[in-house]
Amino acid sequence: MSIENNNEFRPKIVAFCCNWCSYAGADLAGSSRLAYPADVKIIRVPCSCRVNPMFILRAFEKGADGVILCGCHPGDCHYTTGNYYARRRMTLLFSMLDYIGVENGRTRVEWVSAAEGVKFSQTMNEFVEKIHSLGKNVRLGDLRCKN
Amino acid sequence: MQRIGVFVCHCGSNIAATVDVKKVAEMALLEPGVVHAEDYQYMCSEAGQARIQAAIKEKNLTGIVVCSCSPRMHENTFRSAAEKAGLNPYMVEIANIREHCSWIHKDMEEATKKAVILARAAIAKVNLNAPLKPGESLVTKRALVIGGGIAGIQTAIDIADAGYEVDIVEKTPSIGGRMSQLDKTFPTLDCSACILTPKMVEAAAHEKITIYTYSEVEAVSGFVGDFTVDIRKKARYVDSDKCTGCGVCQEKCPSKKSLSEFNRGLNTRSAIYTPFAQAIPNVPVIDTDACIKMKTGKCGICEKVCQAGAIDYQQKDEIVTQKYGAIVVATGFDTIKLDNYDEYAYNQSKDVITSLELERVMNAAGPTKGHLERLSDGKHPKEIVFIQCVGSRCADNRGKSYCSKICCMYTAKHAMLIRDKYPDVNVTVFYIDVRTPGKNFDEFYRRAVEDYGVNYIKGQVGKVIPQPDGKLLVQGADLLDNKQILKEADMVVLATAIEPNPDVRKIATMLTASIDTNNFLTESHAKLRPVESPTAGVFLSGVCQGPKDIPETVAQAGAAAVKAIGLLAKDKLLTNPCTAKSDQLLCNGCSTCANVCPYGAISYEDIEVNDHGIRETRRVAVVNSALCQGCGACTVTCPSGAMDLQGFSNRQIIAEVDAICR
Amino acid sequence: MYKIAKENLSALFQAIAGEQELYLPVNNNGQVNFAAWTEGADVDLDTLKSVKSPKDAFFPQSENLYTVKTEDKKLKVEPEALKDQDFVVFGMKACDVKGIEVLDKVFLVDPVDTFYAARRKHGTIVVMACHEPEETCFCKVFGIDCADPVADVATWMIDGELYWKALTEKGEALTAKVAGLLTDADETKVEEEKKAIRAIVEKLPYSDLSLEGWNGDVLLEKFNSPIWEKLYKPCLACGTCTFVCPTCQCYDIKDYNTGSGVQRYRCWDSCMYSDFTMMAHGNNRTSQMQRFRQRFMHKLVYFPANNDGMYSCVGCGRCVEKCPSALNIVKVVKAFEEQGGEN
Amino acid sequence: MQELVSRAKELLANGTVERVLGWKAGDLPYNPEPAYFYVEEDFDNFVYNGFCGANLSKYMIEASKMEGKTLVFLKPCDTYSFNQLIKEHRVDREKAYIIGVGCKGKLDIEKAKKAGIKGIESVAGADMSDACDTLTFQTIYGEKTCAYADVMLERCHVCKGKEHVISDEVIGESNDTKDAERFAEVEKIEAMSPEEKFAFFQKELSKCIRCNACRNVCPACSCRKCVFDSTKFDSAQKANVDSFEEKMFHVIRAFHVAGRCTDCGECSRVCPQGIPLHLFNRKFIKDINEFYGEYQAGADTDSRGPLTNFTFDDVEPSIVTERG
Repeated sequence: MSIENNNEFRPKIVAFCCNWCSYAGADLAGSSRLAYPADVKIIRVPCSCRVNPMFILRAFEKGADGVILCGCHPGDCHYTTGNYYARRRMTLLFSMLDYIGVENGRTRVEWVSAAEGVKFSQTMNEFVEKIHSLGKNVRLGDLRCKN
Repeated sequence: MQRIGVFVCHCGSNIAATVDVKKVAEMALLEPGVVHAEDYQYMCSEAGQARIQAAIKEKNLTGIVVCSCSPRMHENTFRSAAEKAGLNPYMVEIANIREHCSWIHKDMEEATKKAVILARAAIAKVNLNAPLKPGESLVTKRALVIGGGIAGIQTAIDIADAGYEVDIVEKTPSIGGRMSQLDKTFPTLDCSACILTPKMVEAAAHEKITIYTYSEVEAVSGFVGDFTVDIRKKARYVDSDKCTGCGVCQEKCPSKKSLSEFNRGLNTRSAIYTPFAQAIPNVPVIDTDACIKMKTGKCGICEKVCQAGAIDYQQKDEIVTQKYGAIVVATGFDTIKLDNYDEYAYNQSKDVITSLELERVMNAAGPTKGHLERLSDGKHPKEIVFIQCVGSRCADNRGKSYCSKICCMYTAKHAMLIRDKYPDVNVTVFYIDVRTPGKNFDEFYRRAVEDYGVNYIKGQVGKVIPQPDGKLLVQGADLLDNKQILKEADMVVLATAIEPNPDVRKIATMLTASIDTNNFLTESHAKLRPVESPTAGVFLSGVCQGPKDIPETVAQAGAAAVKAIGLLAKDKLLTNPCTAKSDQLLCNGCSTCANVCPYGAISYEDIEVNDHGIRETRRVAVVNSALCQGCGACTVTCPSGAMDLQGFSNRQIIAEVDAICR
Repeated sequence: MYKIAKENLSALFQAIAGEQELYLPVNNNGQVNFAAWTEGADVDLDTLKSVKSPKDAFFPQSENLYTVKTEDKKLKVEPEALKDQDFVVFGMKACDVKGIEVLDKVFLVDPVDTFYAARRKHGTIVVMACHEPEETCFCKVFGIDCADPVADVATWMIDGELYWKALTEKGEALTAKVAGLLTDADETKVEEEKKAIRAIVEKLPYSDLSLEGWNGDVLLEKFNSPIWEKLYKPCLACGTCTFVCPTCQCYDIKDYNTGSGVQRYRCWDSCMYSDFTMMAHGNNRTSQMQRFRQRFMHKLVYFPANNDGMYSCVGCGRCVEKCPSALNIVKVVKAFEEQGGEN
Repeated sequence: MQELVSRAKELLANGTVERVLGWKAGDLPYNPEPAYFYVEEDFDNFVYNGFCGANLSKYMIEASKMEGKTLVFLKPCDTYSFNQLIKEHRVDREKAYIIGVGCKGKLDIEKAKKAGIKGIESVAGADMSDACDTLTFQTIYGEKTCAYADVMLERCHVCKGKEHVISDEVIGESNDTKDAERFAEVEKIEAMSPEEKFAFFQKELSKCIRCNACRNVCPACSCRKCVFDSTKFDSAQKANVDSFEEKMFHVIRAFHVAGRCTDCGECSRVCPQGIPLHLFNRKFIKDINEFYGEYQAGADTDSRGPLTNFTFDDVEPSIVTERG
């Protein structure tokens, strides 16, 4: 991806990654030199179940264009059950955002294990592409943060 | 306000080739709270760490951010470096500008921009960090093993050999478990009792081991290192100290019609009984449901014949309360009930038996004294059909979805033993697959087929129909020849699925250990922590965790013992300080958090609060930091935001979000 | 006195809005509130009361005070500009106008609230007589004549015609601007309308409410009355009464983190809220009874004690209609009246 | 109503309860308020009619802290809220004597006013002894009538039924007022394009004045301190400065009560701006039913709520995208 064109839309993307699987998966993507756009910034959380829907709304409020949550595959959670709760919470939250008219591609959950560097990189590439196709987030931000 | 130092690592050229590290340091200096920023070749080197320590001291830093490789690499390095310089290790945050930045981006400007933002997020977080201190808890140097089968015995011996006190709690009157019911063991065909009995004796004789038979765990409280357990010693009505184990009482007991549990109900025992000859302890118990004295008040023969005067009809259940540092669950298994499998006529014909019943039939101490005979008429069978996977690998919900793992091998064993001892008996095995992945397992199975002429048919049996002449008509399919098979058999043996002992559910609840849909106890990690329960201080031994054969069970028993020993060897436990914490003034006491806690770390207390002048008693959540592992599930489920996670607090994560999005 | 046919009102609004901002009652998804006029707005002059009072034309629910921007480690403060353009608020009722008078007593006395003062200076109020007062109205109790309202311009809607009378210089100026759309009228019909309205007001159930005994002299007696303990019980501690009220003037000042700085803004607060006047040590009123009592003591005792007997209630009846628990100031006054003998 | 009064007096007299929580007649024909009754004379202005919409379950949180038992009158739908509060340890079952009262549908006076009925002096046809099919208003501007159902609260059109899920005794008959599909409105919105959905909620929510009536009346929103009143979450706001905030508030509020909301409809009843707030909660309920199996919060006091539960093969969040 080039940044030569200054007018090009550069999305802000927040990726919450659980410490045990997905953060390690992102590390593996790094050590395997599997590129994905610099628009993605990762926040480390202990478990996908630590991610409060409020964090996701907060990201959008402050100007994020996309938010993705990555955790251990169901059944592999370091804390046994965390991602099962995260899965339900996110399903309902995303459904609600869709319901109030926020483009449903702006949020995503992906299960990425510590061994899936390739999947992590691919997922991020796909997600950035999706956000590019949706364009700037105008429906869920606070205008005061936009100047 | 924090005084933050930022240290940007070149990592040789790993970072510096793509990220303008000087620029990152320069930009970091503009962030709130940052009073120092520098870059260096290798921050993780001795020299790099020395620079960090010098800056901490010189500039009175209250927090640091290291922009370097993944925290999974060097977080601990930098934490201990900081600690040595007098900074709380939890005031260190890492901005991962290598794996998450320099290694995946090529454009220097772009990578630098991102590195600046990642540093900014880490700075925003550390601005809100608070010093954390790992808690300490003392370890009680005693282990509890629940279950006295081979798994429990082995675990107990291993722990005791390491020098720690161990208590075994066994529900039945004797230790020994399922293995004591087996006749021979695969793939070596040695006698089960011959290898088990010495272990039982060893356990009983071990000075560090206390055995509570005919006892059950009644209540568990506490946490890793400091469990308190109530054990109910059920009344035996026989004084263990006085009893000499002579056995006269059992001989003279007039009530002899109770079905023998040990022999799977295939014969009977007396009301006062030991389950089997080699029972440990060799002290009988009185079955109050069968005892005439207990029921009518008349009889009392055992009391009269007991020379030792050990019979005590007045004995009461006794509760023993004991503290433990570690608990090993070794509750084992049973075969499933076959009520859902009418087609195999188990309930209609005495000659349709389970494999475990066959073990008793084949055993010299069993109901037929080891003679292979039909239980209906005592006749010698000529034709025996084995049916595999009865209730295992079941797609519908009649049986179990999993493979019981041991059936293929013990069926080969049975077939071989029968063919060896009674060459006149034809043995046919209906199977779905034969699974023999173990040392010498496939060789063993091939011997059954090739050397002993056991007839293996790939296919399932649809129905077993008892015939008027006492024979059993077996309707099956041969999938390889693609034909229906009708076979007359004298006996049918069902390789019945095994399931965890039903009592395990109660025990798991008491231990707050998680359990899966099949009632197997869940391990902490399927691959990397297979003998640890997610509940700290609780370990898993044997089939309670999943189907296993004897060598695997013993291996896991040893592994569980080692884990327990590792815990008991410590005097104190340092607890992860990144634990959940409930704000008592915000807590509603609604119990939602406890519902999602996988560790049972949250309890509720009624406490007196002073909420801005309102004094009242409130039910509030209390987190046991020794149990909490810091996943954060509770923080999100808490509607009032009372529950927060130290080290990953709401405000910290929000600060990171804000820093990234700005 | 002028008049204009109802069907020509949109031309009138267009004319006013062409020159300055115009706020008037607009129906949005079934609810009538004051909003800026735009082409095609569903203007509703028939609904007697807007949900929120029109006080936000002068005292908005939230407004920025200043913005702080960070530049490196320096801060730059940018004060919010004061209102410097004229605007018109059309369709306020007599009670609403009286509400503004109450706000004036708070915001225009020293220290003058510059944001409010600027809006008052630039705002022209066109008031409308209440054609069909409702059972929740009790403006008469406060000496307000909804039949003959007073503001910059007074209007009456009679048989499809809006009668228009400028009462102040601002009113004259506005009238001059739209003179082309108005025609001359005599006052006969208006006088009849006034009589009719007054006759209805006499019949309203709350019109005979007595505020006797509500003044600064009875402060402690009222404050310590055990009645409050009974009265507040159904109160849910929401802010509905406060936010629909034309006279409630409490606000909170807060900072919003924009990522690149801070916006300091103020917004309406409610004395019913548990965090009202929250300070470092906590709240000075810790129970809902105290908060509930505060609201009515303020309106009926403290305010008149400090403002020559002027109550900070105008009898618009919005709280009567909107309270989720059916509590309201009338019930409070009546409860004290009933218990009068016992106190 | 007389039966309620005499039974309440009896229970007060024999010491079973210390106080009675019911409704007191207001000063207008349609504004009764929740009230406590302690002695016989208090009952002079006891009322129970079509205007007694308030769900008294939430008041039981405070009543549970008082000495002795409180008699509370609960309508069928209110009992779900009470059960849910038991589950969350917010009320004490032992402190409550519950009389389930019959319900013939509750009224929303706003609807009558919107239909042009003003200057109301009296209302007939809303008593429990009435058939509750027509309402007659005497007003300053003459007599007006309208169909009872036309003035009924939204929730009564999708009534959960006549059964009290918890009570010590039941007095009075109920009418079956359900005449609409519970999820019809939600489905209508779901069928819209993202632009239409956005416009719909933008328009509705722009009316919000953040008075917090919806939150404060909600039996599920029973937090001692709401996250929106706490400075801890950095979410404290008292007014909507930006259209984002009203969305944030209502989405988070709905999420916080997801799986706990019994759909009692109080939020929509009390909203001074007539925002159909139940559309948020009901969307979650519909999703929960579809994704995780039918669940009615408050139907019992011990089952696990859908958000504190899971199955291994729950749907993935991507279902939202796949659904289109």
